[in-house]
Amino acid sequence: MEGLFDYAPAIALFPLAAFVIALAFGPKLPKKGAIPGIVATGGSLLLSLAMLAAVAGGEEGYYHETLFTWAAGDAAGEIGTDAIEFTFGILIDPLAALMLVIVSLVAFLVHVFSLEYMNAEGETGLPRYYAGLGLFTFSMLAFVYADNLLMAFMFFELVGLCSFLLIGFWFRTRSAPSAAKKAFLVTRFGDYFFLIGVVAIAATFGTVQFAGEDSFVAAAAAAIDDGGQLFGFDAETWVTITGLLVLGGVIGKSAQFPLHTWLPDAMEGPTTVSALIHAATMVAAGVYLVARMFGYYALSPTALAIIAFVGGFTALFAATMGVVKDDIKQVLAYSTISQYGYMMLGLGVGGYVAGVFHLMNHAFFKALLFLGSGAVIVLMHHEQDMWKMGGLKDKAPVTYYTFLAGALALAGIVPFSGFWSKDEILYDALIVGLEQPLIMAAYAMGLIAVFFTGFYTFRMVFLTFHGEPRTETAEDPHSVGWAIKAPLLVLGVLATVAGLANLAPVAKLTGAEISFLEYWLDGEYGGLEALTYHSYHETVPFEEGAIGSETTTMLLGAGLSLGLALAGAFTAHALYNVPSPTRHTEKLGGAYDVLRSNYYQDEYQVWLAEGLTLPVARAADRFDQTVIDGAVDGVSSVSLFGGDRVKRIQSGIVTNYAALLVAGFIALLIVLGFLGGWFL
Amino acid sequence: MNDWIAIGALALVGLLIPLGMMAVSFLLRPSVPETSKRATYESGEVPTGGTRIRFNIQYYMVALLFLVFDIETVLLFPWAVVYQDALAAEEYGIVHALGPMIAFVVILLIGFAWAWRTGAVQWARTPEQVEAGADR
Amino acid sequence: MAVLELPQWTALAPALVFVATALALFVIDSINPHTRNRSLLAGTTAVGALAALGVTVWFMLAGVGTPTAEGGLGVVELFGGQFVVDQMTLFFTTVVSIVTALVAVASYDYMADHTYQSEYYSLIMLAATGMAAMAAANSLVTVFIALELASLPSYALVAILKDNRGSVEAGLKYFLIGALSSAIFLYGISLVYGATGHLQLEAIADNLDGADAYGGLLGLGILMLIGGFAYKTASVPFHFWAPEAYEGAPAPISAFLSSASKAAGFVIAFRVFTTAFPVEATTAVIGIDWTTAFVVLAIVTMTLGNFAAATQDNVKRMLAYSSIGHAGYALIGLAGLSADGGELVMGAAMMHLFVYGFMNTGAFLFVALAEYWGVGRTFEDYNGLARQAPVACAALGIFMFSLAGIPPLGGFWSKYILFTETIGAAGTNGAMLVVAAALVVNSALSLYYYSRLVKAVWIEDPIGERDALAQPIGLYAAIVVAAVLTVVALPAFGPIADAAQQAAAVAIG
Amino acid sequence: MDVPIEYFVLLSMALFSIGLFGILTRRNALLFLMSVEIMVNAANVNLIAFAFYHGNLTGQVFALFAMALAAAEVAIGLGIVLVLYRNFRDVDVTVPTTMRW
Repeated sequence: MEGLFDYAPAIALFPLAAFVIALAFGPKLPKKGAIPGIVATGGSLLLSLAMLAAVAGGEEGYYHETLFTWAAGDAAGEIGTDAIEFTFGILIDPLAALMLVIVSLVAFLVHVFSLEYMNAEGETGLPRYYAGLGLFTFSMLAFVYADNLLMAFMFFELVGLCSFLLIGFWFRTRSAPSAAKKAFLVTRFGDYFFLIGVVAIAATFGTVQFAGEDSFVAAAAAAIDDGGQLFGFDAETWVTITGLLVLGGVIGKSAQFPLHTWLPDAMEGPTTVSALIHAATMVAAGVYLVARMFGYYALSPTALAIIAFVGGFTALFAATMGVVKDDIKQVLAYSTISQYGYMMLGLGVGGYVAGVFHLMNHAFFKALLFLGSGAVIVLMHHEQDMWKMGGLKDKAPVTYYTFLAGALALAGIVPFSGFWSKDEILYDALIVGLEQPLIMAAYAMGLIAVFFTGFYTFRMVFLTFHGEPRTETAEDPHSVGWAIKAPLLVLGVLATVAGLANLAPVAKLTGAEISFLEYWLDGEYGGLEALTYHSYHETVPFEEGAIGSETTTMLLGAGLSLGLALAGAFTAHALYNVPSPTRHTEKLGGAYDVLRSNYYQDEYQVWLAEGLTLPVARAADRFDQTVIDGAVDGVSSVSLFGGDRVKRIQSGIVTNYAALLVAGFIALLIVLGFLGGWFL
Repeated sequence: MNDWIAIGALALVGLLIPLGMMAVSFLLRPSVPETSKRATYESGEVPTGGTRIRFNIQYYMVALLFLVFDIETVLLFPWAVVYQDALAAEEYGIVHALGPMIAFVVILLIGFAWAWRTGAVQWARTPEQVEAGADR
Repeated sequence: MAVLELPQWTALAPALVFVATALALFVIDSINPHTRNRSLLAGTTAVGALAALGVTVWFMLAGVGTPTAEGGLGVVELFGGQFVVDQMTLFFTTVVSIVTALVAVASYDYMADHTYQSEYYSLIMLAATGMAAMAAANSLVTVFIALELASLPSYALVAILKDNRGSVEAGLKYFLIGALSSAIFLYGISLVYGATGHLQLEAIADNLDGADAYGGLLGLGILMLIGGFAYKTASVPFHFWAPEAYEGAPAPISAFLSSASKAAGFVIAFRVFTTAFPVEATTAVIGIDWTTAFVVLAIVTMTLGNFAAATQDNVKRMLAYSSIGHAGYALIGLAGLSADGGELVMGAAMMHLFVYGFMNTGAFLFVALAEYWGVGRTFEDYNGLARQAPVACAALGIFMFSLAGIPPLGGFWSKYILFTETIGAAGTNGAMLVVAAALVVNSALSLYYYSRLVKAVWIEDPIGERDALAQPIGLYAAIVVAAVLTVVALPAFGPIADAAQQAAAVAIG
Repeated sequence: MDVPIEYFVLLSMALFSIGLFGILTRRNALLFLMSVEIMVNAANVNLIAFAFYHGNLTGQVFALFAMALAAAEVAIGLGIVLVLYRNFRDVDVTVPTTMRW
């Protein structure tokens, strides 16, 4: 099994090859590059599964190999090793193997789905689309198994680029390019902090490795134990600062408050792209990064609390906005933001397993929902407004039932996958929150968000599939083929049953050892000791409490969240599961406008950009144009003028030269003689 | 008394005698200004041309050669002074004492031979030589 | 190696080879007066220069000058310490002989129509002898004689185009300023002799403390010596001859003077000031650190040279001023000396002179080529030459960018090392920071006028129609070799740097 | 005879200054050359006086060399003055100003 790991680079290289093929030969290929993409992602999926097996069944249970050193120097860090190396390497541990499978699976399914969704209607630029998908898949997979922070950063940027390219796929429309730019700029804003964080970590610890003896995580732990100072701060404070800098990239990429505004706009891209990039994988990159270097965050309670609070707040905040959206994809976009908030909350309270569990489940059910919405859009001849749909249930049963499975998972209704993971997150938040007021607040927000989640999810389901058809297209929808149905079915099954991976409450109640994911991440089947759940769990500095007994707490939390989800669902049922639903917006009063305008997030960010940044930029530009350029131009003209004067000394008359020579000599003599005291 | 007084007196006398002679001559001689008296003396011939004439370039060449060998002699003197002592001394053999000077003279001779061959000491040129070296 | 068995005086073999070649040329001319056999004359010269180079390299490899402790043959002292052959000697003899060879090859074409062929080449050889002797001189007597031996043929060489008013004017100015400077230099020597009673450099250093009563006298003498060196290296305020001499002289001679002669001037300056006037002891006597003078001179020289070069229209004159600027850079090597070392700075300056020897020679040889073509003298006249002579113009690009210090060419590395070492020396002498700043500013300025020439040659359109350009084989060969050496200086930079640093360290002792 | 060394230095400095003055004021190339020779001789005076003062011969020998070199210098100088006259019809050193700035 161990030998399999030698093929690990191929996981990422297959899609890269697909990218090259699609780019070079795409227009000549029968499906414009879809086939190489499907083959490549299929190959990646198989290899990823093999990696999963290899991790589980191998001797060591992980794979960590430096493939290429592209820069090495003597620049010593503040502490740590006395030489720094920048390398490309592969780290496949249980977490990475799991993520590889998720990414390659979703990518594969999305490629298949694209075969019908994109290829159907004489779309132009398909090679560009498949090339983008290939490059994205390559970057994402490489990001997932990156073994150091710098390599992770590079591929983090590359996925951002692919996101930009694919959002702007329909670049002839007005909105797509602007959305692409927005996505790029907003995430770049976060990445800026990430980059500083990378540099800070490299400069501090002299290494950017995630794992092993000389990882920055280990170095940071050692530094905190030593109790020394780093750059004039306590070691822990410094770890917090650098961790939060890296978190900037996470917040941008995973669309957390306040950098979430790009994600709804990113829905301008093809729905397949939304499914792959803006729901299942790329957005997960941020959360994955936190999980990847969880050992580092675990060292800093402050950073964890901030992560948890941001997560909880984002979960509620985005969920409320999802309530009033009319566009099916917009609803899903806000739900995505909200769900990633949950994951952040889970990780922030130390619920490493819960966070990763939800990451996995969410990848399945959100990809499902997006692909489902894509199917709906196909059915509706590219109409996305839910008020123009209705009654699709009978005309497209496969789409309906798979979509319903995804919706139930999203809303967190037992026994669908989302319930198990969300419940675990909330449980972890609750037990920590009992000791920490701030976390309690985060928990409360997460809990309230459950209600909204249930509500908007079923509002969406009912508006789309139930009731009477509200338009002619809804009465006579387009048909969908197997290439759309097959991925939906696969994901539908997964969304339904993925919860089985970690039935923690059941395990606790029955004592059966069925929390497989926890064992998996805990290194039961192999892995690096330092990167295991229990190792993290020891590091996380939070106290845990309970209401009564542990089981009581668990049942209480589960019941509460399930109840709220059902409440939300039934509210939606009451309001919208009628033959011809109305908007009910007047009931919200003034809040409607606020929600409809996304809490004026865009407005205040635009104001920040235009009212604050722009004048500053103008002032800087003015400064650059006048002072800097003026100084530069001044220097050059003064130089030339001075040169013109200086050369006039050379009068051409040799006696003048002699006189000047003697004068210069005497001047030197006087200066030196005066300084040297020769005349005294 | 000082030795310097004698010197001073000598200088004084040396100055006074010519001045005195000039003064006496000035007082005694008749003054008859005439243009021919100002003419250049050319053995009674009527002078032609200006007083400034161009010397043959060969004067310059010969002067330079003279200068070179004149200076050579200057450098020979100190060598000659120590030559006997150097021979007498144990640590310097004849090669050591004579060799450098021979090298010096040989270099000079090469230079001299070259100057000779290229016509530096040729006082006048026959028409054939002028023809051959027209471009010089 | 066999060096051990040779008599001591053979250590001067490079200089002796030069002088023998000069005499051989005289003999050739004596046998066949006014010979115009250019191949024979230029060939003999080049072979002589290469033989000197070969001997020098052989000495280097054999370990002459390398301290015996490191397995070398040690420094060879000759004639009671009047001459010394150490690594610095060999290092600079290498520069001189390579430049001489290049100039000889280039002159084959450049001087093709000239009347005085053998005189020209033998004067070059005599000047080269002087420069090689300068590299070995270890007493103010030999320093002065060698300096004059290098200068006197140079005067004649500059003025050798007897019917060219520019050449004659250049020769006159060079000679007059040279005569004045050498008189000042000689007077400085006499004062130093008066103060210490010795002319041999180590002896001067040993007797410095006896000169306490003559502090002012010694100081004036040292200052006058600085004047003499400043003249030879074309540094302010003794630089006035340089623009005219380089502009008016035949271009290969300009190359020879601005590269080899300058390098030789620096080697004696380095040797005299490191051997005879150790900073600490001298400061105790004359009351002031003489590096102060070099700090001032370095800054003023590089600034003046670069500023004046920036506004030139005439390419050759621009190169002349840039040569002054580079003298300023090399002066840093002396400015950076201090009581506890400074060999790193001096080594860096030596490296710069080494690389400068090739790139500057090449640049002047390109001007020689342009003069050979008769395209004119100004930047505009050079417009668009690259279309007709891409190879030579590519070489020109290399020279210019290397002179400006653009990576990855040799000029960049030498300047970069010079800069870092200057910064390093700032620890003991704060004024070095100012020097480093001046170095950076001037390098930036120099890029302007160097790139201007490249732009003219490669980008601009020719002003008028130009006839097809000949491809003189000698000039081309010399330019290409110089370009190759400039580029090869890049991979070879490690050894060059080592050699320079070692030589400087040994010289400072 | 016991003339203090300072007198010789003063003499040589006077000579040197006279030579320098000549260089700065004279425009005739030959006078320029002569002035340089005066400066060289000032140095020679120094050398010989100091050789006597220090009691070693180095200075005297060096003075001989200096004279030889000065002569050589003059030889070259005269040659240059000659071609100067041929080209510019004058031996005024301030006349050739074709190259400047």
